[in-house]
Formats: sequence, C-alpha cells, structure tokens
Amino acid sequence: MIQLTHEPIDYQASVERVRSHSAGAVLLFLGTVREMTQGRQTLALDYDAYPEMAKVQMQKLEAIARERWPIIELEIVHRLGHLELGDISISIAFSSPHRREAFEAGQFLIDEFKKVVPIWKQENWSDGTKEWVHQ
Amino acid sequence: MIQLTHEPIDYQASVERVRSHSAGAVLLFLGTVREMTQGRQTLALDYDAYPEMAKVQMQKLEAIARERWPIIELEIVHRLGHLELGDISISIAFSSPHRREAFEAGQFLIDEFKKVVPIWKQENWSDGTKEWVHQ
Amino acid sequence: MTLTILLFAQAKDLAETARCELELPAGATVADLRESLLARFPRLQPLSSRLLIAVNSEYVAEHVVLSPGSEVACFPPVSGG
Amino acid sequence: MTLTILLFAQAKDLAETARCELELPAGATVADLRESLLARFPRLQPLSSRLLIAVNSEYVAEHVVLSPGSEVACFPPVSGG
Repeated sequence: MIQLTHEPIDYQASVERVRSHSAGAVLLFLGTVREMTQGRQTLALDYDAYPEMAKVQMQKLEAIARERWPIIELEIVHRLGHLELGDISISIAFSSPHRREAFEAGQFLIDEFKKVVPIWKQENWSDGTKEWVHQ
Repeated sequence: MIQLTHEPIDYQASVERVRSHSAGAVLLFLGTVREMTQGRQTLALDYDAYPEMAKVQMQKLEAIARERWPIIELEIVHRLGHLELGDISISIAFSSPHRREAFEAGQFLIDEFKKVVPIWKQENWSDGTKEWVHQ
Repeated sequence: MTLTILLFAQAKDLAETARCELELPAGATVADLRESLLARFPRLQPLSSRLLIAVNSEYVAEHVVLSPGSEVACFPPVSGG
Repeated sequence: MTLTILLFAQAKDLAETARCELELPAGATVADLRESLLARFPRLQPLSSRLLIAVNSEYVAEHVVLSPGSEVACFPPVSGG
C-alpha cells in the first residue's frame, strides 16, 4: 500500500498492518527532519509533489521490490506540506520471512524512492532564506 | 538503552524515545514469531536467557555499534518467556544522522545479537514436540 | 499539436507558472520539447541539463516522440524521502 | 577450589540441573573445567564440541585459568532474536 498525506504519519498503524504470522522480520524506516545539514541550520522543510506520478512511481517501486525479495506486506507513506524539526517525512514498513532480505529490501526502497519519486523539499534555513534541495 | 522483559514489547515507545532533531533516519527492526520454519509448523516459542550475561553482552554490542556508526539514540529490547505466533521477540530501534549508516548498523546489531547474547528459544512444534533451537 | 506542460519545484518557481501550453509540430520528440521549453522560459537555463521530463508519469528518453493528449511534466531532480 | 557452574537451555535439560558445583585444582583452565563437566554429566556429550563456557559474563578461550569466585556458565550456541 502506498500513500501521500498532508497529516502526520501514523507509523505504528503501518507496522501493525504489515505484521504477519508468515514473517520473522519487520523493518520500519523513518525519514525525519534533521536540524543541521552540512553546518547549516534548518527551521522547517516544505515538501511538494507531483502526486499522480509520485503514486505511479511508488507503485512501481513496490512491484520491483516484491519481485526481488519475498516481501509479505508493505506500506510506504510520504508526508507533504510543511514539516517541523523531528517530523516524519517518510515511513517505509514491511514484513519478510527472514531478516537478511529485510535490510537489503529496505535500503533499496529508500534509495530508489529518493531517485525516482517526484517529491521535492525546500529548506527553510535559520537565516530566513528558502532553498530547493536538488540532490 | 537495553532491556529484557517478560511483557509484550512496546516498540512505539522505543521509536519515540530514539527520535531526535539531530536524526535524519530512524530504523526499527522487529523479530516476530513465524509460523513455518523449513516446512514445519510452530505453535509458539519459549525464550530462556542467562539475564546477567545477556545484559553485559547487549551493552557491549551497543558500545561497539556506537564506535562504528554515529548512532544518536538506541534501544534494544528482548522479550523472554512464552511467545505466540506473530508476537515480537526483539525490537531494535535507533536514530542516526543519515540513512546509509542506519541500514549497516541495523544489520550488524541483529546479526551480532544472534551470535553473542545468551538467549535460547525452544520451538513448540504443531506435532506436540518441543525442541531447542541451536543455530 | 498543443501540449500542456506541468512544472514543479524550482522549475515552477523559475518559470513563475505551474503549467503552460506549448505548440509543437507533429512528430516532435522530448528533445524538441525541452528546446521549446527553454526558449519559452530562458530562466530555466540554469537547470537545463538537470531538467527531467516525464510523459504520462514515466521518465522518458530524449528521442521519444510525443503524442497529443499526453500529460507532460518538467521538473528538477527529485529530493523526497 | 570449588566452582559453581550455571547451566542453560539444552545443557540444563540434559544435565537435569540448572547449577552444579565442581571441585577443580588451583590453576585449572577452562579446558579442564569442560573435561570435568563432561565427566560429571556424560549426557552433555552430544553437545560437547558446541558447548560454550562463559566466565563472569564473557566468552573465554580454553587456556584461560579459572579463579575461585568466578561465575561460570555453560550453554549451547545461542538462538535469541
């Protein structure tokens, strides 16, 4: 299941939904708003998206991961809009029979997400300037 | 923080405690009781431990991980006693500035945990037999 | 054909619009669209080589031929997560 | 010296006790203790080479010399997590 939301992410609900009697492992990755980036202080982040394409790309990502690893249940939620320090921007939760594949799949999912899903963040620096992040 | 408990593990409390404004990533790994193991059906698991040594080894594990990766906050909780299908046996939650080190550290922590921490599980197979697991 | 282009993030800010229409000859490719877009919005030039173009929610190669009715989007490298 | 040995998991089940006392000469090593333990509990034999011995909550090498008052534990490979 993939989702874009403007509300705070309820990661516990995701974890509960992916738990399974077939699973020996559950992995949850959260991206959170970090205060310091290369010596500069952030006050907040604003996330913008191209929602229709983001959903298509997220679904593709899920399909690719399911082809490569025996994922049982998977939920990816990304938050959009204005996020304060410490807020959760993304939650990736999934279950798998064994632990090793869980770490591989988790790293793949977040790495690929950051390459292909059309979402952009704008830094609100503490000096009052705003800046789009283009990694 | 490391903990052994006979109660269900409150992983959300762990995640909330490790979240930090210095963190860009939070990783949670849960081990859960899987029904099928190499074609055999489990009804439940019983976990036994040598608690004093388990705590020493868990603290060592935390110290080694903190030396190798810039972990901000870390909590490892292992449950002991009788666990039913789907129950959480271990929760490893921690925060780090960036995501890459999170996956490396997470894999290290669970792999090493399973090698050095004196905890043993006994399978309650569906045919009524019990068997200690010695991997 | 007339194509509607959606713009996002810094591309939207630099172009000062979230969407625009471009008139392109039949058989025009993604490369042609890129050229036409930069001509229309010279302020996109600094992003130029990094500007991504998607057609119907998929990333496409420069030589792909555009069809009328396609949903085209133009944006800088993504930075979600 | 008299050492108290704690037994866990399958080692406890096979020995049918969670603790025992062993009388060892001064200067005895972990290897000596292992031998003495297997002599006392022949039923531990199937676990023999896999039996782990810890002293004061640390894994120790076979040549380490034991001290009176050490907390010694004996158990099969761990399987937590």
